[in-house]
Amino acid sequence: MATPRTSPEVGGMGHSIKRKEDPRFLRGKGNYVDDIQLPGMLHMDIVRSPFAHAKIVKIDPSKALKVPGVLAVITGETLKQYNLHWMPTLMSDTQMVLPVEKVMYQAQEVAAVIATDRYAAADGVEAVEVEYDPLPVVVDPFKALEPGAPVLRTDKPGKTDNRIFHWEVGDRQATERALAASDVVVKQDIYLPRIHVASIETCGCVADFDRVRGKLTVYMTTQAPHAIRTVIALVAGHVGLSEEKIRVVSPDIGGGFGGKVPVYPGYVIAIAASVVIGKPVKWVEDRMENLQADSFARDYHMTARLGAKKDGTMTALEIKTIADHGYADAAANPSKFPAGLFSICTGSYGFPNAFAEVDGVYTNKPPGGIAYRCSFRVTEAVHAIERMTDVLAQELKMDPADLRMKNFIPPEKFPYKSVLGWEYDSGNYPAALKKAMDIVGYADLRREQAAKRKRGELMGIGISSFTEIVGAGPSKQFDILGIKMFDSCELRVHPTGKATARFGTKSQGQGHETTYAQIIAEELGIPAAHVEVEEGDTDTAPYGLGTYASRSTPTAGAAGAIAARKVREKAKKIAAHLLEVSEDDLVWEVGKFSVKGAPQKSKTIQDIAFAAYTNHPQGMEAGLEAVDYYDPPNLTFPFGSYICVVDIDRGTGEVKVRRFVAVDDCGNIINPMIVDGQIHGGLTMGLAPALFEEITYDESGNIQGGSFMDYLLPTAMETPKWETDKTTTPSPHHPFGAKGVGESATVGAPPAIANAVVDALSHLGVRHIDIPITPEKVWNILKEKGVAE
Amino acid sequence: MGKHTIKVTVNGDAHESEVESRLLLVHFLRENLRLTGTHIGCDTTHCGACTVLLDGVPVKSCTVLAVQADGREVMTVEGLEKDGKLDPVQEGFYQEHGLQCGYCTPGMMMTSCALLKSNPDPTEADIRRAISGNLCRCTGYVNIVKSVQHAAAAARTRQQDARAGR
Amino acid sequence: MIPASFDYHSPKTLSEAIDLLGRYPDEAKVLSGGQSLLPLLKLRLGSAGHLVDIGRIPGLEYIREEGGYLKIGGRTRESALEASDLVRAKYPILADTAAVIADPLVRNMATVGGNLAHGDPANDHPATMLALGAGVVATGPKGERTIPIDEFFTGLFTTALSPDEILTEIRIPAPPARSGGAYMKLERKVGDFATAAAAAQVTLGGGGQIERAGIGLTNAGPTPVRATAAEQFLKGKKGDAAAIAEASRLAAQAASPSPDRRGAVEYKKEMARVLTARALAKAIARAQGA
Amino acid sequence: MALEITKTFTIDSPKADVWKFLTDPERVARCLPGAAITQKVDEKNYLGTITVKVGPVSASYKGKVRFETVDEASGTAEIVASGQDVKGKGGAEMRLKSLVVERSPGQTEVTATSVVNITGILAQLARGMILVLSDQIFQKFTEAMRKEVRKEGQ
Repeated sequence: MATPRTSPEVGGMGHSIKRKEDPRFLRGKGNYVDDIQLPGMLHMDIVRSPFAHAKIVKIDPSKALKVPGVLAVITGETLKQYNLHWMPTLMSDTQMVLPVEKVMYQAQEVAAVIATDRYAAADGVEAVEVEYDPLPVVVDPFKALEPGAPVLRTDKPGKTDNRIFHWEVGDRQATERALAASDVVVKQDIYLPRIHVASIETCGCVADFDRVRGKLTVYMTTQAPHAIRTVIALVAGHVGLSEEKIRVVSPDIGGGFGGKVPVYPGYVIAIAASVVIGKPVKWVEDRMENLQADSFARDYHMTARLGAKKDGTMTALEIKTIADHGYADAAANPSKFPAGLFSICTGSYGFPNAFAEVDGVYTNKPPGGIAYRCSFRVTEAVHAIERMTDVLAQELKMDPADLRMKNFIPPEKFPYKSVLGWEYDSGNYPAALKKAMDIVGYADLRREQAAKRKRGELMGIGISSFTEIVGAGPSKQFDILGIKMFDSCELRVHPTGKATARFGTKSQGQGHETTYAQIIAEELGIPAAHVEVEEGDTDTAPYGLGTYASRSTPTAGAAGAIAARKVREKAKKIAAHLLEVSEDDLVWEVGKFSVKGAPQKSKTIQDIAFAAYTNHPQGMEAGLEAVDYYDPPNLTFPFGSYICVVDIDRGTGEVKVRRFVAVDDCGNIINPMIVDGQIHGGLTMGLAPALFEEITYDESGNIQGGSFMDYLLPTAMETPKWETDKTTTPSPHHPFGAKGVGESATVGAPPAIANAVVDALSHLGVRHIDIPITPEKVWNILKEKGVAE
Repeated sequence: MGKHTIKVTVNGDAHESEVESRLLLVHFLRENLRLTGTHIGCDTTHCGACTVLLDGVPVKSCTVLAVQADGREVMTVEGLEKDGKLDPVQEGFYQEHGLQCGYCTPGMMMTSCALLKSNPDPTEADIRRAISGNLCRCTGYVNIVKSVQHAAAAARTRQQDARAGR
Repeated sequence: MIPASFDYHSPKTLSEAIDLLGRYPDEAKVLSGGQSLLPLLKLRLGSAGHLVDIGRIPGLEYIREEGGYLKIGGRTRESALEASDLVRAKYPILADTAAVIADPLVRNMATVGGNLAHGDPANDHPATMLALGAGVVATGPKGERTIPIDEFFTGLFTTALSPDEILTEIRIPAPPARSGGAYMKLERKVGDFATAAAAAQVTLGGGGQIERAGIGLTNAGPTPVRATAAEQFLKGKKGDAAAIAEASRLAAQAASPSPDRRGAVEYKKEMARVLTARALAKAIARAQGA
Repeated sequence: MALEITKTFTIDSPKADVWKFLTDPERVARCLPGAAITQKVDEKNYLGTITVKVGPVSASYKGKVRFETVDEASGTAEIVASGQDVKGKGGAEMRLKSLVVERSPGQTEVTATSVVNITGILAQLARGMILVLSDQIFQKFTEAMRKEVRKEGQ
């Protein structure tokens, strides 16, 4: 990015100003859901099923009701009276709030205990007696598709199998022909395991129904408060909750990463309890509930075929996927995209032919299919193509960097229409890879590797040159339950020249209070310090679809810029009036309008704001404010090249990430400090599933990895010192050329790490290892190849 | 069952409360004293979001009983700022962007404070080791390491200034 | 996650604590650092009617050499062990061990006595104490008795302590000259229990041959494992690569680990071998330098 | 999680005594540490409880015992015991198949296969422990069984 246009005092784009949200967090004065304490507030705790699939024979609350402090036990039968025992998912599927007939996964909600404090509620949970009659458990999605497999969704009339959806994109026949005509075709099964975002704050809410006013206020850990309000109105409209009487407040959020987009049963039960009892009800998950019952990510079983000419030119790509969604499709994709944006799977390469298909499957696992800090299913797509590129390089005995350079969509071809239908807005892939190779010292590393191999030491170098697709999205294609995926800003400039800007998104650590203020500062010259940003309260903020899929800057950020430009338009009229010149005679420079050729004659935005309330032209409305609902013309396509260097312990199979260089291109940057922070965090959430995190199930449906004892979040000791750099290719269609960055690194890092490990072992004939690459997996290979210590 | 009267000094203020035996220190701080800066993240002693100083030593307050703190001193994030001046650790986290969502931050800072007390000039390896009982999901730790280094330098400067009578 | 109700006692003297344990024979549990016990209670996997906190009894936290032994008070915190100059200089195997138990914050509460008395074969001190040939001092209504570490671990989560006894001290024979030890642990991440770990303590003779070797394995069976065949084999051998290889092979044979997410049986046994070899090599190097 | 353990052992008792034992749930329960039959529903169905304790960890299950197969001619008996943790934390099912063969007069060989399936929190957190425990319980059971069969036979 070029030098900032604004002064440090104004703090517009390109300034690493310190974060406006930090003072409260640093003093322990954040306001997270569990910090909210309302008069008379009750606590809710949830009875969960130890069985993955079982009929509910009987729920006996009598002992629980005798526990001191326990006031009520809510069951599916209670909710059934109000027809609230089922609810829709964001993917137009249905899921239980509380079961009436059977449970479908281990840790599913079975009943809720309402008590005067959380200790009593926990005691009550233990005292609720539930009798189950276990049913056959289906955990393997391939077995779930076999004829004769037990049909899990017996609630769906006429459902005779466990298939949820079939989705495909591209030309199947043409791709098949192109593969047949290729000089070389490599094929690989690639599994991206089930993982969980595990934000350090779990999910929860405080539901507060005011019987007198008939108003429901819900403080909720949600990334999308407005959409949630609409969902509540749709689900509970029939019991009298009307949208204008519902206020959803998303307070400070301790990390979201996609896990706080869905509506969880706990929220609905707490709301129902508050409405019925007439008191505030707090529900906050513990960590095991969070890992075991909240929406998971990934769980994609992919089989990819990649065809190429002898010289390495890629000719065709085909990926077939079985997607394990658990017992309900509770993904949070745009509604028309059951497999999200998986069709970005042609990646950074110019494929003439491609075909992808995904089949969604029901199993006895928690529902989901949400993102894990990535745009919808983009990590899966990028992992597939970046792994396959290395598999092909190995087959052709080509250097993986050379193979990438050969197949990159050339910079001059942008905007580029991909064979699977996307119009990539901009890109310069060779520049990013070249920069990463220079920083890491690629040629030297290859020499070091060769020398080490002679000594029997194992080191590997892995590249990932990913393309992301974020900023959903244009209303012609993108909606959630019919609501178009625009986002919004409402900007008010006050008489003294300070501003309040409200947005439809919701920060969970991304620093919107700072970066949005910088956007306004850039556009209006009002210092960022004097722009107050508000989000997350549906009573005050304009409607928006929320923060996930790296959409805030591409959509709401754009709305902020456009709203500011609307304000500037009006300001220009006022300035013309004040300076007694025609609007055409005015020029704008940061923070002021001045008369062409007479720069001493000018009015600052502060002068103009004051005039807007005190001396506005007759016939013009007073005030200085604007609203923008921004409908992006296209998505944005951030990209980057990552290079990872690993060393492998031949005795234990441990993988040590020695270096990791990340060159990112997210277009124009609002706050470089924050962007670096986003990349560091994203890289760590890329490292995590690459080497550590995984949720599995045994044949009885028992979750493995359901606590932090076995779900392994990397600490500072496992995390390398990330090295970051940038290239800048502005988005041509975004108002200030930005692209979104929060998730690029999560998407790009896993294949770089996997490629590095495979590279370390490639001379032994190893071609692929599924993530997470655990020491045991590596050791098994070392042993099989006869090189274990 | 089993109530106990405990006297705990928290951030310099003496508190006397009657608590149940099983009350966890973190709940005592958050709910009885309404000091909600100390967070809960995992319940199984893995995440460190609940870290407080107990007699100056960082511990996970979700795995300490309130009764165990009887007669002892607890310091939480709310006690870091003195006379309107941020602690060097708070200043370091602010300057080096050592926090994002802010949820792990109080625990991370309490651990860092204790580290700097015992080791005023820690290496990067020392810092990484010291904070390895505190999980952060947002920052990737790079800027947290820088924040602690920043704090170490600032604390040294403050001490020198104090010695020089400035 | 909230524990079920219990009553809490904070005796000021050892005898008061022992009385309490005797008063509630089936219900009372000793609360030392609480870093294993409280999570169990919070998960409601276990229950206790009474917790007897030994944290307010003076004189249970110390590390000192006395009468040919290193004596560690039962309530000595892991962090104290880790920071002790005496331990670092003379008992590096203990410093190695303390440094890899759970994480630094847990080590500020967790105690050496608790780590042993919990009887968890996944804990780290048992293997080290086996390698060192330690003795465990139990204090009960009839006074003190010393239990040799080899007799201490009687089963999964069970020890030779009677319900009314408290582990008050660990006694480690002071190593002769030319002794060295090391503890090597493979863990999936900081804070995890060992996939496998090995403790090795050796004493070399004047000619460099091994006079005594102690080898203990962590998480290698229902109880902590002492690799006696390997120890026997090493006696009188020069600590060269061949001897280390054979001893570590023998040590792995003594392991009967359970499969879990850390690894299959074969992997864990092989890791016992690899880590024993590494621990032995380091122990011998330290002994040579001592 | 299903754990299968098979043990073959010889008892110095006639086959008839062994058979009598294996088809009497009350006696079988007596040999299982912590187990008890609380009610006989009919010839093939019983209700019972079992408490398993390992150090600080304990779990109590309440459930049913059912004879699936009782075929004296082939010497095969199959008992299924299934129960739920009284605090709602999980379930356990044990399928015990026994094959009883007379090796010589007064010498009976028993091949017992137990398949234990555990669901819930113990299966999440304590897989290794369950393995060790199942083995220990089975070991104790077979030891107690020898004594019990001989005692009754005398």
